[in-house]
Amino acid sequence: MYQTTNTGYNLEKIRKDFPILQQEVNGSPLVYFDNAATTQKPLQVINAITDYYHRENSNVHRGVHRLSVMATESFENVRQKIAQHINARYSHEIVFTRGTTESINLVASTWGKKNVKKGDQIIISAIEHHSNIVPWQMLCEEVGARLRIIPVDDAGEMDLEAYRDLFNEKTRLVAVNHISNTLGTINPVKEIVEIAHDNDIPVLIDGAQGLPHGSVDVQDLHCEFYCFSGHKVYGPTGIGGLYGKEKFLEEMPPYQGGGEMIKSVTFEKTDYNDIPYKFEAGTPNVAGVIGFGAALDYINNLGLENIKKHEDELMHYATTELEKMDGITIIGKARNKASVISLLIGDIHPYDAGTIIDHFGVAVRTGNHCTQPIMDHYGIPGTVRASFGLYNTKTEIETLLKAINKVKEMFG
Amino acid sequence: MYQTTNTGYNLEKIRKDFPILQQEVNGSPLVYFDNAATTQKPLQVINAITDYYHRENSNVHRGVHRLSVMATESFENVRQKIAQHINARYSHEIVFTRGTTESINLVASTWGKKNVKKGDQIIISAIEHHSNIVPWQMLCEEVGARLRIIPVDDAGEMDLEAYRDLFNEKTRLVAVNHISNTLGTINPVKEIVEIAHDNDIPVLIDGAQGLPHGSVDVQDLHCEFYCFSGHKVYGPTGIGGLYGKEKFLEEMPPYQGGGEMIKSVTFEKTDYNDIPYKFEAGTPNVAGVIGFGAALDYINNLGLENIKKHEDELMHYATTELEKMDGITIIGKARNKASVISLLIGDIHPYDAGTIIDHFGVAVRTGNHCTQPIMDHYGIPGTVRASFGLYNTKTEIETLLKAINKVKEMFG
Amino acid sequence: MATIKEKEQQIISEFENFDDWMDKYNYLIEMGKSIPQIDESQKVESNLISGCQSRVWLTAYMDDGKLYFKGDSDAVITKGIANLLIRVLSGQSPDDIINADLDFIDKIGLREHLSPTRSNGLVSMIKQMKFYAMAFKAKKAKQQ
Amino acid sequence: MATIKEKEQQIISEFENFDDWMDKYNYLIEMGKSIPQIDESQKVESNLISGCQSRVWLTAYMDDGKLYFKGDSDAVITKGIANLLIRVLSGQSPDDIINADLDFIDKIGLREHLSPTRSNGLVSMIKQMKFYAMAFKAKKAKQQ
Ligand SMILES: Cc1ncc(COP(=O)(O)O)c(C=O)c1O
Ligand SMILES: Cc1ncc(COP(=O)(O)O)c(C=O)c1O
Repeated sequence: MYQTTNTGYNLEKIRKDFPILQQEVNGSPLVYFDNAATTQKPLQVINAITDYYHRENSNVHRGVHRLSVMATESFENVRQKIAQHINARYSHEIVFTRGTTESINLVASTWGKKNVKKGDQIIISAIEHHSNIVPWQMLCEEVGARLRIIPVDDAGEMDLEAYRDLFNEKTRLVAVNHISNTLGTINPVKEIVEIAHDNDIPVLIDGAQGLPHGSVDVQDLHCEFYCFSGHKVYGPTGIGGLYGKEKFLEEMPPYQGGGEMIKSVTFEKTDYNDIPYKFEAGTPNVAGVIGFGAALDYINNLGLENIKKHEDELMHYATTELEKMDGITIIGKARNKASVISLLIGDIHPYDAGTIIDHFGVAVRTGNHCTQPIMDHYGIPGTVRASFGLYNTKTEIETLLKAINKVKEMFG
Repeated sequence: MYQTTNTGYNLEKIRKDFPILQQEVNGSPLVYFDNAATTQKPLQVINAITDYYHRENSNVHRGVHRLSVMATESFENVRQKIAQHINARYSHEIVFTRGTTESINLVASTWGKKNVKKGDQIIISAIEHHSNIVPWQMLCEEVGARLRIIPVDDAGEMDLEAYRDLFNEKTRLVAVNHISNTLGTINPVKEIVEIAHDNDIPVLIDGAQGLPHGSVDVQDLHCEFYCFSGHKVYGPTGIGGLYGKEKFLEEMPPYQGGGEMIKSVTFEKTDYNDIPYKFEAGTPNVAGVIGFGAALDYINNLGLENIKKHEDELMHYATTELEKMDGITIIGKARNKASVISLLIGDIHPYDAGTIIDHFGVAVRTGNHCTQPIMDHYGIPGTVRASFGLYNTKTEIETLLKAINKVKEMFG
Repeated sequence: MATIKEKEQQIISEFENFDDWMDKYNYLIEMGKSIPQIDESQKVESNLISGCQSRVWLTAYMDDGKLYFKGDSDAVITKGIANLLIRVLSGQSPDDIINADLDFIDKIGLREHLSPTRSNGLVSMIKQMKFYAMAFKAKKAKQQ
Repeated sequence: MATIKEKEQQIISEFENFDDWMDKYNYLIEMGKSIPQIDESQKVESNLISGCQSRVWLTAYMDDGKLYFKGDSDAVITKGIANLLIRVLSGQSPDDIINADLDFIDKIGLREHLSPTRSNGLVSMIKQMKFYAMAFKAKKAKQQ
């Protein structure tokens, strides 16, 4: 039924795993193209959460009773699973957080406050999500440091020559995204890390869009930190993680204070726990962690390469078709791109376009996608963004094209 | 079937709402008495989460497409529901966090860093959870302030006279728990706030155990901050909240940086969003919020008074029976107590006791319950703690008593 | 001059003519395009109500006890809805504006555009209109 | 002297006699109570392995190429299991201790007590025993 050259990738069967896709919106079948914002969840993930609450819900760590032992084991197994998934050396290099945003803030407020001083500089790029801008801005403001920006060309690629020139004796950190949520650019993070390491500077990678679109190997990348969100990779909301090299995590001061992150407490003196617990104060999102583990199982079962191949196919099809249409401008044309397409329809305002497209049951995102600086760079208020996931189809793209034609007609 | 004098409280029917309670542990029916650590979830909550993922999962705020509009409405409705539940004046006085621990850390790292300076003092009590000690210790260490401790007597009650005397011109904040998770003491928070306000000092209440055990009225309490966790009140893990008086939230600097919490971003200058969004960076735990809302509906349907009456009955029954037994010491005998019983069985180590009790299918908690200072006060390494929830029964208490007898026999 | 309620009713009647959402939006687009409401020179920061999705400009003046509004937006649909709101509220007394509940938006099926989280600027625009009404009322009270 | 594997097998056989968990724990309690392993004077901070649930003390000395351990705990069950571990590892060579996988604990059904998150101190105790073995081995290598 669904066209794909990807043999062995049973799209029809896969779509059955996602109950939300069976839904109608405004009388049309839901076409969900807002995957860069958040992905839908397969039954395997939803059921893992339900099962957890039906069978082993309990507070983790330190309990002697059966439920607590079971819940703790499931919880720690997922930590190990994530470590394997991104090829971390140790599972204690994985810290659970609410998501990418919190992971970046964690590093800014612990490693950052310890290592970034007045007059220092932090390098980010012109194509970062607000979550990888504002924490560094806040840190800079607090300690009196400043941001240096890697420029991005009109295709949406970072200028690595300019990047090289940004380093000086005041540089303390490089923080860049793996894949741009707005333009889809797959950034050359390995090279970026190499250049930083040539200058003895550690690198944090915002992997919010990296984890969903291919395999990640933190040892191969050699990055010091890698941040990610469960909800962007078919897992639950409210859970994500921070990978940090052991040595870095060890040396970082603790993050939030509370239960779990301490060894002993008196009013005079508190001993902090070992990593990763030192950074996990309070009752964690146990059900979220369990669901995250199920999501990784799900994509690994499908095969990361298969998913990538499918998504690339959708992107190339959509790109080709859109380029045939009059008046469509695709924003972001990097050579190496993930399945995200940002576009403008003539000079029609994205809000107008999105409103009409929604009436065709197609969920696209409009606006600045939390990346205002790159919008300013292009001199536009925002774009219409379609981002594809593992369950999307060419037929759905045809619906989008139809909706775009209608937009042109109505506002033409 | 289940004895209760609480007419209209249909325990049999209620228990059917909790699938986990149908489970066996070690060949015996599960008796879950670890409710102060976390509560079990009714089907109504689990289903709300499932429904959310089946029907409206989407990233919230700013989306123009249908799913996003639906998810955002559901999400914001829960904010309103929580505001009503604790009688906040405005729903924008509710900030979503991961839980109590994060709520306290949020206040410490925003309000705290702005208002607490070198030489200043923060008042907490001797009977706080680590989550209401360590964040203040960390703040004190950073800025050079210090903690002053309200002493607690052997019954587990705070000494209000001593409390009054702790105030001086250096006092900046009072942070105390509503109900002790270790001893069950219901603290006179309204009086504590009054005394603080007489001294013009704001009060933060750690309501982790307050929300599950009766109605909370923040306007009546007049506290400036109230912190709580969803998972302790029959809701999901990974979600909680902070109530803050509008004026206080308005004046607080932002917390984490990222998407959602900003109005506009350039590399030179960032404008922060209005409350509560200013404090909610990144994609929130949307499913968690939805489940939290369902949990509040659930307990409100049962009736907060009914639940309290039932729990009190269990506690009095257990207390009376335990007092009849030889060699049992109940730790914490406040006049005003919630359904938490900490005890020692002779001089048997809590770990030994807990291990045996677990073999009867009874989940109790052993250890210091993240309240090490109060354990040090009593000079004990920990206790065995049974804490009752809305679904527990007298029959279950009898199983616990049987298990305790066995412990005495085995270690006697 | 028709009252707010009468004007709302007028608009509801107009919208009852539309068979489907497309006609409705075409009408809004028409309104958004055809009525230039505000001078370019007035599209300045101080008149800007920023929404995250679209931007709205609003100006107001008092004449003979009534309040008059002009508005604009960079998005056509937003502008169309803004114009409906202005049509209803412009020329009314501050008291009537303060008390208007504007539920016609709901009735003509555009409620979602007025969701506080849609951030097209319209919710803030209504707040701003009521704020102007309160401000003018207070000023008048002082003068008397 | 029996090897580690032989001693493990011995303990497994002993535990096979028990029909139910209660007998097993009674035996552990017996062992925990009857064998005072460590001098009170040695129960000092530097020998303490703190778990969150129970505390374990451990000392070690080398004699004729073999490593000997003494241990204690404030919880009886922890002490009983600690004694099983000591029985198996005490008197063995550093190399054998370093390589021991101690899966008898699993086989006699006490695995959950050795979960890293149980925090009774036993996991840290095993780590500490292996650490002693490595340290003594390194010292010996240096001396040669
Ligand atoms: C009194 C008290 N305060 C704070 C907390 C911390 O709550 P959470 O772990 O949900 O952040 C708890 C529960 O562990 C508690 O009982
Ligand atoms: C590139 C990028 N970085 C960071 C984030 C923030 O992730 P989250 O909202 O899950 O914290 C996102 C998603 O919104 C993103 O796409």
